[in-house]
Amino acid sequence: MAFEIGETAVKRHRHIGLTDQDVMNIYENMLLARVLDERMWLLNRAGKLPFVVSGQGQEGAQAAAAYALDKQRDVILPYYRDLAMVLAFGETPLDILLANFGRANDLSSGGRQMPGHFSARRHRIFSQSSPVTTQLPHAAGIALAARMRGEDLVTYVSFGEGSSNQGDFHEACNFAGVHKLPVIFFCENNHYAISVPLHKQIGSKYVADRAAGYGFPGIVVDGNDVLSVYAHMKDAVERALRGEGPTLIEALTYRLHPHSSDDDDRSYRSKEEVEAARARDALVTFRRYMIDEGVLTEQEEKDLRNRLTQDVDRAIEEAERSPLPAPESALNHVYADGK
Amino acid sequence: MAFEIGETAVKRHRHIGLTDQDVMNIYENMLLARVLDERMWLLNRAGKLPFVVSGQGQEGAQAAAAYALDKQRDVILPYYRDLAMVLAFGETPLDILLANFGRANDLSSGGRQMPGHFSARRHRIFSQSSPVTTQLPHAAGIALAARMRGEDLVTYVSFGEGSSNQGDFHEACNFAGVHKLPVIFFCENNHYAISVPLHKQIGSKYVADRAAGYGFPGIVVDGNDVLSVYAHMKDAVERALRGEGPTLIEALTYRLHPHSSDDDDRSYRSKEEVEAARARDALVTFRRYMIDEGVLTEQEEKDLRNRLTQDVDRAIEEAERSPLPAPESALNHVYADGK
Amino acid sequence: MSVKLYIDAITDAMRQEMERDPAVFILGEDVGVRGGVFRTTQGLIDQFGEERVMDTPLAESAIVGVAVGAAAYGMRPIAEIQFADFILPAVNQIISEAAKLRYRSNNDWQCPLVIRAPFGGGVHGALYHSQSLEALFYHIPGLKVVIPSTAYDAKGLLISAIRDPDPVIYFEHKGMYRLIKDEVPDDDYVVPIGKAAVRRDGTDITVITYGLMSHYTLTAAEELAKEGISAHVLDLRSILPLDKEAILEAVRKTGKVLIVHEDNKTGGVGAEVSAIIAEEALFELDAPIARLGGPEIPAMPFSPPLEKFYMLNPDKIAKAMRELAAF
Amino acid sequence: MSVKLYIDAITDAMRQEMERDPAVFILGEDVGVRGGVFRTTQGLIDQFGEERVMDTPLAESAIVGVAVGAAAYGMRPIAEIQFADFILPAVNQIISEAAKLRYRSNNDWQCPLVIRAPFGGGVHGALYHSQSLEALFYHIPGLKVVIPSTAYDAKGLLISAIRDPDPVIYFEHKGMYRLIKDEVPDDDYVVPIGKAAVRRDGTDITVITYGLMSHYTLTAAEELAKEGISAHVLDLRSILPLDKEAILEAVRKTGKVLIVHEDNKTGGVGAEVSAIIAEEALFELDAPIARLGGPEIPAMPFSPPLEKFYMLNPDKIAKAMRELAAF
Ligand SMILES: Cc1ncc(C[n+]2csc(CCOP(=O)(O)OP(=O)(O)O)c2C)c(N)n1
Ligand SMILES: Cc1ncc(C[n+]2csc(CCOP(=O)(O)OP(=O)(O)O)c2C)c(N)n1
Ligand SMILES: [Mg+2]
Ligand SMILES: [Mg+2]
Repeated sequence: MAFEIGETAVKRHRHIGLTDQDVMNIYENMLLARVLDERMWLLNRAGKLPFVVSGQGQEGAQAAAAYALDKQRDVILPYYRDLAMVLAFGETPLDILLANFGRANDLSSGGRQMPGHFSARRHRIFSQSSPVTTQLPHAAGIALAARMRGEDLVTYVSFGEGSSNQGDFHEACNFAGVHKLPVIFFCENNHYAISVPLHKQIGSKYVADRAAGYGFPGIVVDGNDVLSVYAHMKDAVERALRGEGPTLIEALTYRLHPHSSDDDDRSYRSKEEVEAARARDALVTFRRYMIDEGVLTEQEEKDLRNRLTQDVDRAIEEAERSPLPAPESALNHVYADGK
Repeated sequence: MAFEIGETAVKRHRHIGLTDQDVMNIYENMLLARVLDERMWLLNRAGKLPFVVSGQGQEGAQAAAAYALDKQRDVILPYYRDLAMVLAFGETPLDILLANFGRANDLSSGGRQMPGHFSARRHRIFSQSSPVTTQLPHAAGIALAARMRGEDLVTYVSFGEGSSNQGDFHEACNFAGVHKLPVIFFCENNHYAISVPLHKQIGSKYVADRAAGYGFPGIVVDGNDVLSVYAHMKDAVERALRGEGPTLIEALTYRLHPHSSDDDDRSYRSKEEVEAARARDALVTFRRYMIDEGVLTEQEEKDLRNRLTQDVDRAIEEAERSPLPAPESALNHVYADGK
Repeated sequence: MSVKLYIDAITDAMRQEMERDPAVFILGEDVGVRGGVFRTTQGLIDQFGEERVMDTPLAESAIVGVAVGAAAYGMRPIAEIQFADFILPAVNQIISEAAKLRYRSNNDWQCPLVIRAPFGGGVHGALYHSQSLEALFYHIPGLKVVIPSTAYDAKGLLISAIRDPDPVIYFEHKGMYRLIKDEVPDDDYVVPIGKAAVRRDGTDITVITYGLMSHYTLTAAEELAKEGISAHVLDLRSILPLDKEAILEAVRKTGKVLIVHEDNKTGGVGAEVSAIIAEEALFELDAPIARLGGPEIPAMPFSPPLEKFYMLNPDKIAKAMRELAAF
Repeated sequence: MSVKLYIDAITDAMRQEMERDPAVFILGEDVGVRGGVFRTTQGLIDQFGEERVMDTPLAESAIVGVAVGAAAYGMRPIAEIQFADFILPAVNQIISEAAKLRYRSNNDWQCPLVIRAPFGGGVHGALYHSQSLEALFYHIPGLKVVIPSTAYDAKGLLISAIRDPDPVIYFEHKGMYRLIKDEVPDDDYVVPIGKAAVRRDGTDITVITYGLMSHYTLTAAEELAKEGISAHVLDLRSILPLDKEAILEAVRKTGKVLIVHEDNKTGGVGAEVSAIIAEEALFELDAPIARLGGPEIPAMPFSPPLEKFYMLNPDKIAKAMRELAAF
């Protein structure tokens, strides 16, 4: 990328075609995800939620990527950290919380799946399982189906860098490469697969180095640099729509929390390392950028945070009041005829 | 490579450290494989062998690769076309024929496996299955075990370009890359996976383009250029022994026969294409090189061919006379205790 | 109506369904110009083009995984696995994804996918080109598994599978492709998934079987008829769901049951059939429930005497039937 | 002797075997500094170093495939699959390779490999962190499959598995890690693979089970004892090979059999156990062979009422036992 944060005289986001309102929208998306995520950890620590898996530290990359997609046209296959992404695609905090609380009217699964397994056909969000990387061939399949049906779209599929070591990564990338399918492979490289550090995970320096082996571009981008992620995503979307095939984008990020509420990260990384990452967090740096550029004032930011917090708190109350599924409903929908 | 066939004033093989005897050895290995392979097709067409899978067209690459390995030190995991390779590692024509005829004293499997599924522990040849590409993780595992046991060796594992699209290729390369294991991944790219041409198989131009994604070198070499294959293999072996990790070598070859005796290749490639490949065949070009360089005379070549043919014919007779396994022996060796 | 080979019935079903519904397409290895290594897709690329008869890279997990995505997005893929033995790299996509997609999304997404896989032995295919794989899947709710044994069923069940809104694994016995022929309607028709077929009426013993073994059993039954033993033969056709009523009815007919399959016995489909009978019709039985299957060895060897040792045949089946009748 | 948790018995077995034999090593995801996500390898990296307690890339087919190669070349790998549900990408390496290596090479190569996989539900793990996977493997000759239900067996069976010259899948119930504790010898000892254990002597009904369900069944049996029903309880411990003699002996004890497992019923281990009985001890039976398993749905859901609906518990088992006793 030609731009680095802080380098611009003219507002940097204008250079890449984003208005002040656009960056506000992106920031609001990031912030909502963060506020909701923080609340879920509190609920977990209070014993109200059995399990939380967190996107904190990765919202900037996700919100930027989401903003380059068309919510009516594209299909996303997010992974469990993509809270900001699915909120951008129309899920509400209530939807997320209903899933976390395992309630009957959980949009993604009727309380069947663990939290973080996003799905909503109405929002063009494909259903995810837990074995990692299985969604990558699906992204190719949806792109293929769309092409056969004469629909122009992009499929966006995300995954961690650890998951890029599964065979399905290879098979899906190659399939998409051979058929020049409009798929964006978005790797959120947060440098750990649970406890395993990057150098024990991948033989190369970057996951993006693998794209050449499938005949399409592989791009490494600072995942905390919201505008840079957006610009690369936009290029990739245009490339896909022009029929030129897939792009692999690797966003370098960091996971600020333990792997999940069941994890304890002290055995495998230092407090200092985490603190250093907190300083680079897009929630901090992009906020500063917006304030520096005069897109947002401290007060506006505070008001926004309050409003979002209130929205989330209301959603928590509603989710908690919401009924659990009936036990026998476990038998439904194994097959189309209900049996 | 700096050398091209025909370009040298001084004998080209001397440049890369090979004596006249060395190239004679390589040529004899190639020729034996060819003679044996041709005989097996005849036996198939005569209704004596139910199935043949052929290495014809790939012997040059195989024999060159084999010559760079140490038969007492290294372990090979060949694939079904690697007839020249396993002959170099000590299998005899009789061993091959006993397997093809499904005889009791078939070294590889006691008549259990289809032809082409090489195995012989005494020759440091690992056992192969039919689902392609499963041998790549094994090659990494043997290299790892050797390292843990304090043995210096190289594992050589070969496979077709079609097979490089399986998930196991990716997982094995990455594992070997992370641990810098002494594995040589040798891709015999004969441009077809049965009927599927290269451009429908892989998104990139070369399979070797994938090595960068695992952090080790990927090399493309003309598989008919015996000396070039040898030189690259030698480098890769030295690199592996120095502890610098794997190399992926892609030898560009061509399969002169149909995929197997069950295949008919006329539906997917032209006679002209096959004829053109016959002219580039290492059996033709390397023979010409040796004669041109005065390493071999026409008469010596003829004598050699006769001798090898007689050896093979004797082996055929012996194999045919050899007993079939006893039916109940099918029950043996499911577990170590025989049960 | 005309007499057709089993293999031609399969091709017919695909052709007619592709003509009827533009959402139907085929993907797999060598399905295009090669027409499949067994020639089941012969001619289809000429009629429907290379997009709808798609040669894929050699990657079974992608073949199934891509098909799952396409199925969810409105297509009706038929994924061909070249040999059933090579379905194993795709097991995660089949069991974790295809089988669970509707359930896990609470009916929001669906997966109308057919996986065709040639299975079975007796063709000198050795350890990895002969296996019966149905036992790995008949345990998995969310899947359907069918195994036709006649050309009529091959066409009718494949049409049912293609129209089914859920994933169906269609195992076709490669030894039957050119061995079996029978009357097949030219038009379209369906054989419902989940219904077994009585192949022979009899009064002394009941044999429950499927696939190539149905034919071997019928041959054995003719042999036994000459000896005065009357065998009732039920062909399961669907392995998941099993036709429980037909099984129990067949048991009641004779009170003596033999279950026969090519696959090895332990944990095979015969185990579940036997368990259903022992659970629901125990007091109808006049003899222990017998099972006859392949031996407990990893797979069928290559060498003719070994392969013959593994494979059931009418003689081995007749022997087991005689023993049961004599009980 | 000391009272140990099930999980600590597992760790002990690994530690002692690694001390005894330098060929033994562990590979898997997060087994190193993290000590495993369940803490089964806690402390081992400090004692044995990162080569023998090896964190691998997130790639199950490689974990098993690399282990197959290492096992063939003189090592004794213990491959950890983080959750049994994630064994599916490795199925090809397990079934095509590990299970068949000795057989296909006519005893020339071997594969002394242990695959450890935490399985089972009731831990809010939902569809993909709760499954029972044993039915996919108990059909495969060449493999052995064990499922310990006590700390004593956990250690003794794991030592047996590590010393076994053939591949063994070792399923450990994650719900039992910190729930179950019992007397475990400090020294090394083995529990032989292929031997079931009578957990309770009884005269009215026989329950055959394994894993966590052994405990639930014993709880149910105590309940029934108060009602005057005496239950005989057999814990299979090995799923492949099954202990046929012990099964038949347990049947003969009471003539009434219930088979209980957490996994769904169709095609589960109970099917084979039932079929063995129906084949070899039919006339010992005074009642139909009953089976109790999970419902026929793809897996166990997350939400507490749904998970509870899926999981068996002592009450559900007691109910089935009462029905059988009353037959
Ligand atoms: C096939 C499979 N194996 C193991 C797991 C257990 N697991 C869940 S997340 C995870 C680490 C994923 O790391 P990465 O892909 O880098 O994503 P991150 O969590 O770091 O965002 C593991 C090992 C799984 N879900 N699926
Ligand atoms: C997993 C798997 N799928 C399918 C097959 C069937 N098959 C055998 S060889 C082959 C083509 C292999 O092509 P390539 O790897 O290029 O090797 P080549 O035969 O061209 O040398 C196929 C599809 C197989 N053996 N294994
Ligand atoms: Mg990560
Ligand atoms: Mg090829």
